[in-house]
Amino acid sequence: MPYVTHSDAERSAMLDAVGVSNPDDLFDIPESVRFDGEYEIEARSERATRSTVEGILDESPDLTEFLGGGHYDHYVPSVVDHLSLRSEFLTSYTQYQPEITQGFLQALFEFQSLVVELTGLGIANCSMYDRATALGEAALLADRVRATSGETVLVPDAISDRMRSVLENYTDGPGIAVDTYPTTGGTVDVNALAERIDDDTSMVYAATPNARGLLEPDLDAVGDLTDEHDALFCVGSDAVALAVLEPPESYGADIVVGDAGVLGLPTTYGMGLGLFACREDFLRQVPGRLVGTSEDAAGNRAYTLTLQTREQHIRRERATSNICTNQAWLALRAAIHAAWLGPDGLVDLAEECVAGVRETCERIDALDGFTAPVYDGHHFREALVDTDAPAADVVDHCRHAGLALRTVEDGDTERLAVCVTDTNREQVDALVDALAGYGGAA
Amino acid sequence: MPYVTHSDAERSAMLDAVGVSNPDDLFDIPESVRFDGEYEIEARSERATRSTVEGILDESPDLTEFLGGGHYDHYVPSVVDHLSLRSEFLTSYTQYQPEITQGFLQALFEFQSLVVELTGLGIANCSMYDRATALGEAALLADRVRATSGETVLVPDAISDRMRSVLENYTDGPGIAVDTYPTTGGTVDVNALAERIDDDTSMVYAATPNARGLLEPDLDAVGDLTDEHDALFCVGSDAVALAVLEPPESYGADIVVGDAGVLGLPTTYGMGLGLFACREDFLRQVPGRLVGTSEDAAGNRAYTLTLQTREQHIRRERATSNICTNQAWLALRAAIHAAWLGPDGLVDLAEECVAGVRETCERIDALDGFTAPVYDGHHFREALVDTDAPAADVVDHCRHAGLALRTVEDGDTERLAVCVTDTNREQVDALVDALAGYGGAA
Amino acid sequence: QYEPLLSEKSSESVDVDSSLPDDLTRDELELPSLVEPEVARHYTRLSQMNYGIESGPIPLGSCTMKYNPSFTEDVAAHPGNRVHPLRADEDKQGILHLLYELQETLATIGGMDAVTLQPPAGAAGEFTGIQVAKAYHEANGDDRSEVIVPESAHGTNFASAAMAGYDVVELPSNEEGRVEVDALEAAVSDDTALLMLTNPNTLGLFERDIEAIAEIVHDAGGLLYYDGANLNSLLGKARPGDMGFDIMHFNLHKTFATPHGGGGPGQGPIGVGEDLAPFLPTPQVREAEGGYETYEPTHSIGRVHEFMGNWLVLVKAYAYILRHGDEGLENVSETAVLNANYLASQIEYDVPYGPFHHEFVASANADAGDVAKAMLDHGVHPPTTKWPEIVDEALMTEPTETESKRRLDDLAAAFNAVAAMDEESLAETPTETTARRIDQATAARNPRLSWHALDE
Amino acid sequence: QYEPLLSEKSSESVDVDSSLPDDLTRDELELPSLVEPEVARHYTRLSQMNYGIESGPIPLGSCTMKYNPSFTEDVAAHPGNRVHPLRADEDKQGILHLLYELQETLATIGGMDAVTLQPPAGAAGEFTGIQVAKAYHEANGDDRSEVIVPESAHGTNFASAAMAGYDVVELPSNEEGRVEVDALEAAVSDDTALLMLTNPNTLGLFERDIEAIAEIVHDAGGLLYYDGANLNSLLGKARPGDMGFDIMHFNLHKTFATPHGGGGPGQGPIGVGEDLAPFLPTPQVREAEGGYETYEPTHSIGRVHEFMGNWLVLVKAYAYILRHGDEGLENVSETAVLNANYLASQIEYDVPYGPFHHEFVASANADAGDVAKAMLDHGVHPPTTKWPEIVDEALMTEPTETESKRRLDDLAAAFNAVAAMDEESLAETPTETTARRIDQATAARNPRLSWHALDE
Repeated sequence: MPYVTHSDAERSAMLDAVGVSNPDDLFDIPESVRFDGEYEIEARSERATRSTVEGILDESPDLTEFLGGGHYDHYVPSVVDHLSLRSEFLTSYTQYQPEITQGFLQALFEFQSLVVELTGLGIANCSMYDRATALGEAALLADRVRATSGETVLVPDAISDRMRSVLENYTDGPGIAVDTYPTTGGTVDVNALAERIDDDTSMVYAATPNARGLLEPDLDAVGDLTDEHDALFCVGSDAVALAVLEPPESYGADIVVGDAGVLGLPTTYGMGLGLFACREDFLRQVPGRLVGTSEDAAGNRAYTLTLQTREQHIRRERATSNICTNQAWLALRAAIHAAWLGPDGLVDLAEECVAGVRETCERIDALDGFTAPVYDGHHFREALVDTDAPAADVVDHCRHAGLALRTVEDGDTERLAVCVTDTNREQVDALVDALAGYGGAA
Repeated sequence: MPYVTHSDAERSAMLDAVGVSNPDDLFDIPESVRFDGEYEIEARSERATRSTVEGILDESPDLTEFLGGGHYDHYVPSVVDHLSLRSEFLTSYTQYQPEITQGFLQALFEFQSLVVELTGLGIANCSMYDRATALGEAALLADRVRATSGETVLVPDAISDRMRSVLENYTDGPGIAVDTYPTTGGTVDVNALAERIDDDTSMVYAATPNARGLLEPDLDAVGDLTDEHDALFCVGSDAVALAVLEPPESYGADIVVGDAGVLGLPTTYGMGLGLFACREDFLRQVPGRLVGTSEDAAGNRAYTLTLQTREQHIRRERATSNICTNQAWLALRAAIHAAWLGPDGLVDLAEECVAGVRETCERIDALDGFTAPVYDGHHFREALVDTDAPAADVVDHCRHAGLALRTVEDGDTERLAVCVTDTNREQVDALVDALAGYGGAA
Repeated sequence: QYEPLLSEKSSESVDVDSSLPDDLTRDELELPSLVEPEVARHYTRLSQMNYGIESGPIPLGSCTMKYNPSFTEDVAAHPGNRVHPLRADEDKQGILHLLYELQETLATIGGMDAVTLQPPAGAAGEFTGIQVAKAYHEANGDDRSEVIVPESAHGTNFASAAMAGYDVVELPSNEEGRVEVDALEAAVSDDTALLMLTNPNTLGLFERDIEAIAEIVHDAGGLLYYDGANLNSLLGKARPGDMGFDIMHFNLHKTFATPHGGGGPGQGPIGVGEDLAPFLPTPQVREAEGGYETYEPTHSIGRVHEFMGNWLVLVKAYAYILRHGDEGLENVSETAVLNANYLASQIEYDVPYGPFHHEFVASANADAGDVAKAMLDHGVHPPTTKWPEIVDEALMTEPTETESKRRLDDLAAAFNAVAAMDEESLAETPTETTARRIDQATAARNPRLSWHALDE
Repeated sequence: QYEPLLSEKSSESVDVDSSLPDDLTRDELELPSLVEPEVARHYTRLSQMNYGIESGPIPLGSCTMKYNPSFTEDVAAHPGNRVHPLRADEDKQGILHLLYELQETLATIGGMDAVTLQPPAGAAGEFTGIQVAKAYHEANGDDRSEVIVPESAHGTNFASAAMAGYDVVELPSNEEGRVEVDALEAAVSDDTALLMLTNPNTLGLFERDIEAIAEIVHDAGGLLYYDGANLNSLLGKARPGDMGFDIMHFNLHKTFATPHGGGGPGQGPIGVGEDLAPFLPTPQVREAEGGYETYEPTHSIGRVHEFMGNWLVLVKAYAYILRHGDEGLENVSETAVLNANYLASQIEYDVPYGPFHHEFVASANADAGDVAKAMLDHGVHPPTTKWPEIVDEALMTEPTETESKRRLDDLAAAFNAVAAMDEESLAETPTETTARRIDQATAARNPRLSWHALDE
């Protein structure tokens, strides 16, 4: 029996001590609800388990992915695995006993500090599940902190169905409406937003890079609009892009949400690390855990979870969020990755996200039958591409060359989306060849 | 520059402190022997390095191996990697400062204890390079401790060329002759050995399992012979086989050498972990490092390298061996693997080495054109197979089915060798099918 | 003693000289700048200032901190995990196959008809389950506004219900520490959307009246929700579906031992009965010709995570389940219950409620928080303290099945040594830890939450 | 404080009930029997009682303890390493390709014509090199009986020469700490098979007369052997082959940073000039049509390891070299030398010999062993002590290139704090370590080398 063996002698001694002859006697379960069947799961050795599960995983083909769309791949240096897998980190619990968990607390404090530096905002929590749930929590926070009773959250029309669906589940309880505002030329249509926003608007969300991969050029105008209407301005971004982008605080962001899993987390079927930062005056309304500093009885600096009275285990139905288990270990990984990169490395990585997609678009645009990017402007990691042939056919064609791309419904048009990072940039040649081949074949 | 960056300011401060303007000025090398060329090695990123090296390694096909012949594969449980890769173990130095290396010392002490238990001999060192060099060291030890001046080491005629060649390099310096004694029916011919042994014999070597995979049935007779002639009896075995075999001490072994890397070390192109145990009265003649217990200034049990006056860094040309860097980390891995298995698991693994080859031979023997095993007796992991067709052709045929086997020159006959352990036993079906197919094709 | 912050070791402000236009970019970025050897040492040192399950037992009641088999990390590192969620179904058959198998396996273990794996944590599972219940009631034209939660329930139950827009009705426990059936009868009404229960409850007691409870709730048109935090004590013994639960969540990271990672990630799949299956989040996975495909349930509530939650947790949990098999899983619950009962028999604190299963709540003869700190000095992690409140100065203790008798004896010795201490001595603990007792009040009164705040 | 032995935690004697006949098998086997969680905790705890390079600097002169890039472990874990050495050449092309590239790369770095990768450690490399030299002399009908070794050489040089059957002639150093050319002239003869040198020598000094030395040895018909322990200070700057060395070994685990693993494994390839290439061990690897093949050199000395030594060390070293490239490797030597010189400039101990390169030997004003123990209390690993004996109470110090200025300053502070201590205080150290000062005499006088011996 793996992991659970008492010797016969120990087991007997324990049963004697509790006064039963069989562990089953300790189960105080009425016969009528006893399970007397079998799950029909066959136990297997460690080796056989590995080969079974790995065999299943190997049923997916090995493809070069240009997918993006909310889940991005960057090279994660080896030290991130080696350090984060140390059992003292990996197998520890939430830091309710800070005297023996100073190490993880310090790492989380450093993660919060990283997010504060990147966003310019006063406080950051130590993780949300992903960027979508972070956006949901932002909408709930806006609802709580806003003086007036406006109950509409405005999001760009190009937001992905996935993000919007999560947001709508979060806003469903308090009855917050989710509505869209138009984009023009791929980015926020500020004039249209100005028309749309009113005093019923509790929060405006805009992402940069946005769902089309474009960096938003006029976010200060959005900041002005939200100010005018006492709405919160929630900016979506990620921990790599923010290394070079204007800190959102500087153009009026009240909350920043997004993905910090672009650091520390390679492609893992959509696992995320939600980033959440906001203005300092929302401190007592922040969802999730916060690590702060204090002193111990010897007068030394010490770290501890703080302001726990916001949390569900104390405040219950009046908590700022129901979140308990979070993504702490991924925050540790992101912090290690950022420390390994340093400011230079982080900026270089961000610049590669600008240069890679730019160069790729130029090369695709030079091919017959393709226009790239569809929208003018500066892109980050990904861009939309117009194709003379149906985009889905182009995707199929590339798939035969071992390249995975996707299509996007962009307004009424189905377009090709291309995502380029440090990990697939060397395969852009193959992509361009495949696209050129399609042009030839078409 | 990876791993070696000083900031410009730090570098300047350091150069100032040492009074030069450039690190190159610190090199006191005559111009005439300066290297002013280039190695022409291009630096690359961590990611590119991984993909380059892994790309090279992937040039070897994925085959199911039935090879054995001195390097054996057993499943190594995951905990062995996870624990042994902890940097405090992996990146530490030899324990010359025991006060800060108690952990590794204790692990090595436990490894020594494991070898003592398995061999029955009084002392074991904490590693040799591999079983071949351990045999070489045994011959040198026999030369040192033997009262009379006999200078011949006897080894079985079936010893592999590889083992013999290493032994001959070791015995070359002191001018020890290496000679063979006959085997009959696959195992030691005790009568022939009795003819061959004389007072010039310093050591007799016999392995169980031997090079043909057979367990030697008459080693007590060999022990009697060596006793009679004041020769040392050196037994070769391995850490898995010894779990079920009669402890060599009980039939008169003075030294046991062999491979402990059958624990903790999967197939890795022949890396080994030399096992070396001997009688207690040879203590001051043992090659390699020894860990012992003592007390620290607080009166607590403490571990330390001991009897270092045997070693090269102190005794120089009169040392018991030139060994310095050893296989300590692999000894740690073997100890973890053994602890994970426990006595039950270790015995079960050994029994699988008996059952697997037995069953495989029965199935092969049932095929037309094959006789397996060639020699009667009890096998461990591997056995020789007679083939009607040339053995090399059979190997080629199996290779097309993705199975790697080898041939052995056994006397004048080229035979097939088959090795079966826990990691390839499930593929025995494929092997039998391939052999049956060959029979049909022949 | 204390490791300086990265920013105190070496911080660098770099000019951001981007190929992007100036108005899009920041001028500079100031972050720690260390070479790899120093990064490695920093986090190695921090790890050494942290206590994990390989350091010793963590008998935190309700948290199920068991040993995490290391091979599951190897499975999670397999290259076949590196699949993007937006691949076409035919290009991610390995992923879909595993999702399907795990869905089906969990359904069997829970006695449920359908399972979604998407919720990224237990609390997210609760929220998802409540949203599913709400959608179900709404689809039936049924407008219900209340969720009933026992007073001893996990805080997340209350918070999740509130987040979904429900009023929370708190149900008192009876003298035996269980749901009071009469009180439940009084509490249910046409407004009852859901009763949330964990079983065994947070005192470790099985709700023996579960069938009556289910009948009451169902008769009122409500649904019964099972909080899976304690499912590890029922493996092979009982299934929530068989008790009448309509919805349940699984805490994969508790029941099936994926490491807690200092707080997460976990994963909180939910199982539901047949009637609720059409409301599950999208996508679900089903068998299709020659493989597996994703689909959207007909009345899906949509998504609760942008993709499929914490994929790697799913992989590890599946590997854990396969490794154990039926017999191994039943052994998990049997040994967890035996260990809890054995430990309780060896300690000198009073355990007012029983018979308990995999966890028990002892009552400290002093401030439970002080008791916990004193236990730290014995090199062990203390139990959950001061909760559930039904027990005075509660020490909620769950040793789990992966503790040996020797470890349980050590734990008992720690409990008993502390039980013999007077209040004054307790207040001075801990002294043997990396940090001494930490001043929580100051941390909250003067929050400094980033290195930027330390300069102030 | 102390972790009990595995055997003290739980030992079990099992009856061996084998399918083999009784006369072949033992009756019982007695070994520790622990479940996986306890095995994990045992070794986790032991690791925490051990100091590695990720704990802090290990400035052991001659040992070259630098940071080991962790990605090389990932490369070593790649499934392509799991190849059996007895596969046919065409079935192990990945292995042979890497062996070939590494052979060629090392030949270039050493300025040698041919390289064997087989020797499993530096000392094994020495022994192999000496055997090659012996075979070469014998093939020339040249009977030579002596190997000359400078007094400050590594102990392995003496031991390897003796093991190969040579008489060792010890060569005194001159006042500058280098080989005395006159003394060498006097020492060489028709009996001289080999002069073994490390350059820079163990004082960190470059043997500036190396060309004259080579001429003397070669004129006498001897060969010149380069001990590669200090090669890390010559990367990009000089090559042993260009200095006249005929044979050299590489300590891959020193120069190219594969971790020392608490004592090993390492790997000690040797390089030789053209004339000696036919004598190298078998097999060697060469290019062949469409790939690579193994072959036996015409006058091969045979084997020094059953297979190819420590394969994984070869892989890691090759990855390390590719990662660095020309510029990175030169930076290794430059920074190693700068760091040593900087550290020496900051400490208050006298450094009698110079100009030194990547390491220096300071002279303690007290017992060097005591100084080392006192340094332990500052959380750092001390230098090599009491060797080479040419320096009184030697502190042989090699910080390596992977230490930051901050770490060097910390190291200097530790040196200087200890330099200020009196002998009495020194003798009482260490006090901050896992174990206090350990009684070596008792360990040697009453050797207890296994848990069996503890019962006695």
